Amino acid sequence: MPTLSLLIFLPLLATAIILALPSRFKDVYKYIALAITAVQLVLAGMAYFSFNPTSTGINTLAGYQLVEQLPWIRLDLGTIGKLEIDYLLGVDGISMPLLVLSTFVMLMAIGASWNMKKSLKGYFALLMLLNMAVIGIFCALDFFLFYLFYEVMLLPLYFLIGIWGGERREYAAMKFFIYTLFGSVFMLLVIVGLYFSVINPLTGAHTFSMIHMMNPDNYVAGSIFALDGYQEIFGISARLIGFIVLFFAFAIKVPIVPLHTWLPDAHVEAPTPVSIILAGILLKIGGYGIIRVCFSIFPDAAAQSNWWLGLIGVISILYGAFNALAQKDLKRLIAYSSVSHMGFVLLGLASFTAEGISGAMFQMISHGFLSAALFFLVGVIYDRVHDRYIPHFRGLATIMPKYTAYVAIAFFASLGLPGFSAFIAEAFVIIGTFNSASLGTGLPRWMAIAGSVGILMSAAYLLWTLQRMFFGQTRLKGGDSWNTALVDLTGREQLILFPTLALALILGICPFIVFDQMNASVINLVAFIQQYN
Amino acid sequence: MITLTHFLVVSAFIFCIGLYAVLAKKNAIMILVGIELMINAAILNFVAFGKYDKINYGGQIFALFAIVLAAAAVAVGLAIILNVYRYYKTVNPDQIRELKD
Amino acid sequence: MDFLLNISPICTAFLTVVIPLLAFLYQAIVGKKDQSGLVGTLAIIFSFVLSLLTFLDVWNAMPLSSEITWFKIGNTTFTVGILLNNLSSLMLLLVSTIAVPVHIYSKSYMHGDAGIHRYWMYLSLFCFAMLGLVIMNNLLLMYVFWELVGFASYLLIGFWYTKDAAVQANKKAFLVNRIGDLGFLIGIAIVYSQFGTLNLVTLFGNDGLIANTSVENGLWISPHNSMDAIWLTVTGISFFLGAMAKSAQFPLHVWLPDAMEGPTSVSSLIHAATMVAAGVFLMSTLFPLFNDTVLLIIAIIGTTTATIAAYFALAQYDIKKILAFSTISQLGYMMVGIGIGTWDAAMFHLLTHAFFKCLLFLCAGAVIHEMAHLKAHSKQDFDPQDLRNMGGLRHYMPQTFILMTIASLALAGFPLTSGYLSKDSIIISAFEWASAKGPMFQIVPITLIIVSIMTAFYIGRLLFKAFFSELRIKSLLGSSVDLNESPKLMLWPMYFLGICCVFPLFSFNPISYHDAWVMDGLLVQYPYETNHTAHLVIPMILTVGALSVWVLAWRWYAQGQYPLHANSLANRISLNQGYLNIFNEKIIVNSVLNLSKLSYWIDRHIVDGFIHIFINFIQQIALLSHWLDKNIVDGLVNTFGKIALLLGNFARSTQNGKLQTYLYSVFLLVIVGLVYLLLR
Amino acid sequence: MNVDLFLFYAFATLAIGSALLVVSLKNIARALFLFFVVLFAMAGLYLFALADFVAITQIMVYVGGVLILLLFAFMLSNKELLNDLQQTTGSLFSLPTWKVLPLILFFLGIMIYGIIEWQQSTPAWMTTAIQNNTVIKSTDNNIHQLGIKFMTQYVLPFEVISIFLMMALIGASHLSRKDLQK
Repeated sequence: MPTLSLLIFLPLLATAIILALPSRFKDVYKYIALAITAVQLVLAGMAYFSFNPTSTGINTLAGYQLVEQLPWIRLDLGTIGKLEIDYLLGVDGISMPLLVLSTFVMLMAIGASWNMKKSLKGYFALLMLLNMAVIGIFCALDFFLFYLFYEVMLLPLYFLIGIWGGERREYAAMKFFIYTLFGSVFMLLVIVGLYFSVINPLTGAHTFSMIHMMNPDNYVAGSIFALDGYQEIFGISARLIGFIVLFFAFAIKVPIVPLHTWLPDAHVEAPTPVSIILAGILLKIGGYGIIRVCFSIFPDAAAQSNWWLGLIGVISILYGAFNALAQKDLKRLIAYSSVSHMGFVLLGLASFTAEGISGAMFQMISHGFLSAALFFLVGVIYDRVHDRYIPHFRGLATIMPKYTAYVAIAFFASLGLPGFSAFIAEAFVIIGTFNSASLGTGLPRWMAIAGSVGILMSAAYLLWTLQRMFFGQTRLKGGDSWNTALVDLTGREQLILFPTLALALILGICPFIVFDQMNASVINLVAFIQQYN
Repeated sequence: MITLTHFLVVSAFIFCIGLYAVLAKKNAIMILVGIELMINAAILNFVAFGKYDKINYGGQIFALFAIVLAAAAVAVGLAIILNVYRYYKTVNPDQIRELKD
Repeated sequence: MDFLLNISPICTAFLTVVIPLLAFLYQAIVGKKDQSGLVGTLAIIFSFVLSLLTFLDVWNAMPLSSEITWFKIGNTTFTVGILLNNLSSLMLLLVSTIAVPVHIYSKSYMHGDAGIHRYWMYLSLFCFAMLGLVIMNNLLLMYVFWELVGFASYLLIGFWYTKDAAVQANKKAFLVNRIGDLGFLIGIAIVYSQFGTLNLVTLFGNDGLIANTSVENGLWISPHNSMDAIWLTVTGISFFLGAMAKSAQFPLHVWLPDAMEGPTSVSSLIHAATMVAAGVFLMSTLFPLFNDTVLLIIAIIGTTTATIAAYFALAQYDIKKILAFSTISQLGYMMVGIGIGTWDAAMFHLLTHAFFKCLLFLCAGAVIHEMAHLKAHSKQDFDPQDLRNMGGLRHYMPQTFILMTIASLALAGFPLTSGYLSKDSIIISAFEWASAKGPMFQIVPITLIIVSIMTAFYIGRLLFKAFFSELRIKSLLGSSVDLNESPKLMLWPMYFLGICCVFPLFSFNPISYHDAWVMDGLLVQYPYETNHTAHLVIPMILTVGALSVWVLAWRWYAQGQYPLHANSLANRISLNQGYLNIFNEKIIVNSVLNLSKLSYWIDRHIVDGFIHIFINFIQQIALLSHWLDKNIVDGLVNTFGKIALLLGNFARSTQNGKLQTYLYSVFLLVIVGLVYLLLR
Repeated sequence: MNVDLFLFYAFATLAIGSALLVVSLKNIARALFLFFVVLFAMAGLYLFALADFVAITQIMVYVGGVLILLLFAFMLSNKELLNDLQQTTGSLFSLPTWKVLPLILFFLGIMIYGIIEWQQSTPAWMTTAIQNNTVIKSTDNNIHQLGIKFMTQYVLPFEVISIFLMMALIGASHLSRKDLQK
């Protein structure tokens, strides 16, 4: 059974059905979306548990599982050579957990859009299109295919923010679009450069296959990105430039400071489900891209520049945390906390230690669940009173005990309370970063210490928020009307939140569920980069 | 000493003024006046050049002819104007556009 | 019974930990429906029994350890395991022993509170975390439980979440503890990096990794790795930072007095007996890791803490705050015990302190309970925790008074009490340590002696102010003073603890701490000589000093002959806790907040500003190209079009039927001809 | 500067100035009276060209005939015509001044230029006339000579003009006859 193709194209089917159904069936759309996404989750879950944890992935096609390879475009371009684009899908320990995460978060997003009113047809069609693109990104092993999904993803997001967003939605959507496009345009240049540098050893044609790009033997001697021949652009090694360009393309997504300013605006303006997808999946694409593309294709440049990556990670952690502390808008606060938490991903990845990279991967997954839950929780209160300014609320615990409990759990989970997934992730990022100096991979120890200050800061802003909004005597800006409007969580909301937070807890207690599946890949990745250190 | 050029320049001025009247005036009578001015300018040239033709007296003779013809033209012109006015109830040549397709 | 005896200590220890967790889960699921707390209490009693079994099995026997694989990262396997040695089994027993009376006491003390189901839930969670903390065999898991106890403490401090002071306090507690946690985490990172494992047995066991570690030529060399020697010190300081926060050492002690916003029963269990002692436990566990520098730092910080906290305790009016500072001060003693290398003495003091301080809190709780009742009945507004409102309580609550006196004597270190043994052990060891080290180090034992006398004074002050003389708010209440002895359910646990405050439980020799079984069991080889004179003189100084200050306190407080000005500078500093909170609030918190505002400003205006400038730039380019497109490129085309149009119009205008126009064009042609002729 | 040149300039100025006034005045009646002045000045200029008979004829025919005709035509036309003639508004201008004026000035320039150019080369017949001394002098009796010339050398044109003049007069009177159809 072509699981991955099914995963990718089921949402497309949903899009088609939704578009085909006339508008008077508009109440059915969400059920279609829900059903398809649920099927996806089941498929992904099945794939996850039948995943062979010993496969190494990363740089050999044999190490991937569920591989599907079909020749897609074959063109004889005469003197330029032969064009070879494959429909190449496969998963390894890095992409598999993210795949499951995506389907899960997608399901959450569908659940969160249950009460959506505005032009449902377009909304669900775009959502499903986005779903397809996201899954595609995590599965694609052909760079062309990857880029295709990567770009397709932008389109629905732009419209989802720009049409269903808040007051300044056009601004936010535009900002998001410009940022991401800016990154991906330069990425295209590097892809083309790679294409002309790499040859498929079997057919002798130029190829877009990432797997071939990872093998130094496949580079044409003297080509721009060749490893042996030292090519320069503006006096800097061409491979380093390629790495930097790709890194920034993905880092914008992560996001890193100072390229993060799209994130708060996009989150604040986006409707709740889109916020969930943005935080839960989109940011992970950045981290995934850095592993799959930047590190794997340019391991030498990565090994050379990881000090800077670590620095950016540390800055993101601290800067995001400080900014979060200054926020009055709850959603913006969580957006900035995302910046901070994703900084751990970068720091962990830059350490090039098994602990650091595992921690970073785990952080991505953990943050996927938790930030989705947090944004959902903000959405709950915003739905009720259309306000989310922290000073406008006080003592919510008295009138919304269940909600407060969920918020408290989500806050504590994301501030890294042991027992929840974020703790494992952050602790191992710190440990891995610290270990980096001992293993000689180049991150100084002070980065670990500076990064750990971020953990303290996250406790500070989250607890402060908890104290300000939820504890104390009840005092609301909207007075009695708010008091009646602020009803406790409904069954549907609990149905969405409970599994998410339970998952965060389960992963925190049993991290081996994830670690086991990706360990072989992580070891392989570390060893792969280690050659160049 | 009054040279030929003096006359020619004055006649040129008068001619131009007459021409202006013909082209720019909105009134048929004034157009007629403009024509008369132009004719006068011509006559001035005739007599100025006629000074050098004592044998034939061509300049003065034709100046006289021109004066007479101008008078005739004015008579006919005025008659036409009056008729035009009767027909169109205006003497503005702009509004008389029967020549147009 | 056979069945029980056959169970391995590992299993019993495991059950000891898990049963409170089950109670927690039960309470979490059932929620409001079960307010009795029966499950939690039963669970802790079970735990107590099991921990006793474990203790009996393990004490003075071979250390036991058992583990299972948790997860694997890279080539390192992380395990979950239990380590049972004298230290951990003792702590296990201690925690469960203290927890039982507190649970029973709470049943009465918290009776009728609206959120009582949460109380039981949190309490079980705390017990689970605390019990887990002491038996974990792995630093990572210790860290997990370390933070969990902090979390439980957070929940319990903020139990009355509508009270602003309470939620401020729990936030503060968690954040200050977080600072310590960071130290712990960094310590873990260093240890992992240096030794490649976090397993306590592998690290600290006989012939473990620590034993094979040396410092040579400025390098810290372990069998696994080596790094700069400075990191050894950093490790020690990092872990000590963790202990400082948890055990409320200066300057991270600020959270503990505020933590008294929680229910008194919670304070007695968490903030007096068990959790705050976790730092000392951690230090004892990791003791081999510390070098001399770190130990000296620990000793200095411990002494400072003991002194400052004792000083702050002198002028407090809140009965719980006095006890809180007393706790901090005593924790300082324990830290000194660690710092001078006698961690067994520290543990001994921990043990005795746990009982008498718990009892002190419970007694205080009983007093507060009654005062609060009085307040509710009389419908007057006064602070039930304020010493200034009490007085003469021994007439109303004689049993509480007796118990409180026993605990106070233990705290002050009177002979025949447990405190006498343990405190003397630390002071005498400190003296011996200082003798071996040099004259400058004598400051430590001398300070400790002074502090001990101060301790006697402030606890005497508390006792005399609360229980002697006359009730100070009598005028407020009118004729009927409705003050009674506490209910039985509260008294029994207090009696139990009172028994634990006297010497026989710890040593059959009431004079010499060397005979205490705890010291024997833990047995640390001191690197310095025993000084027999000190063993004789120091207890005498302490006892005489304590007696004399009690007399002084009696005269000042019980008889109302207070000689000092209540508003003197020394008093004010003490009452305001050295203005440390204000300092923290004004300087540290504000600067962090301002920094965050600044960074947000930077984000909005500079980082985003750059983006906006960039976008503007792009927009300008777009506008320019639009202009070019419209006016130049399009303009060219349009110009041609316009020329054609113009020509057409012109040609048309010659055919408009106007005489003058025809004339005009004719004349134009004539001129053109003329010009042609002229220019030819 | 001698007197005749001064007089010439005076007449020239009078002629050109009045002509300019004629074309620039809105009031037609005034313009027509100014036209008188122009014609007189022109007649004066003819005198300077030694064409005394032409000057007399000019005054007689134009002032006595054409102008009277114009004035009569103007005054005899009914009141509406009078109003219309005076109320010519700018909106009806087909060829606005800005369009005509440059052309006129340009034309004037060309003419002046032409005159200056022409000055350099006097035509042959004029030089021979000057050489043969056959130039009209102020002392000559022009009227006598003209009478002889009309009746001898230019008798045919004279007759043709006479007939043409009569035809014109008859035609004019015919055209201006009222109520042609009634």
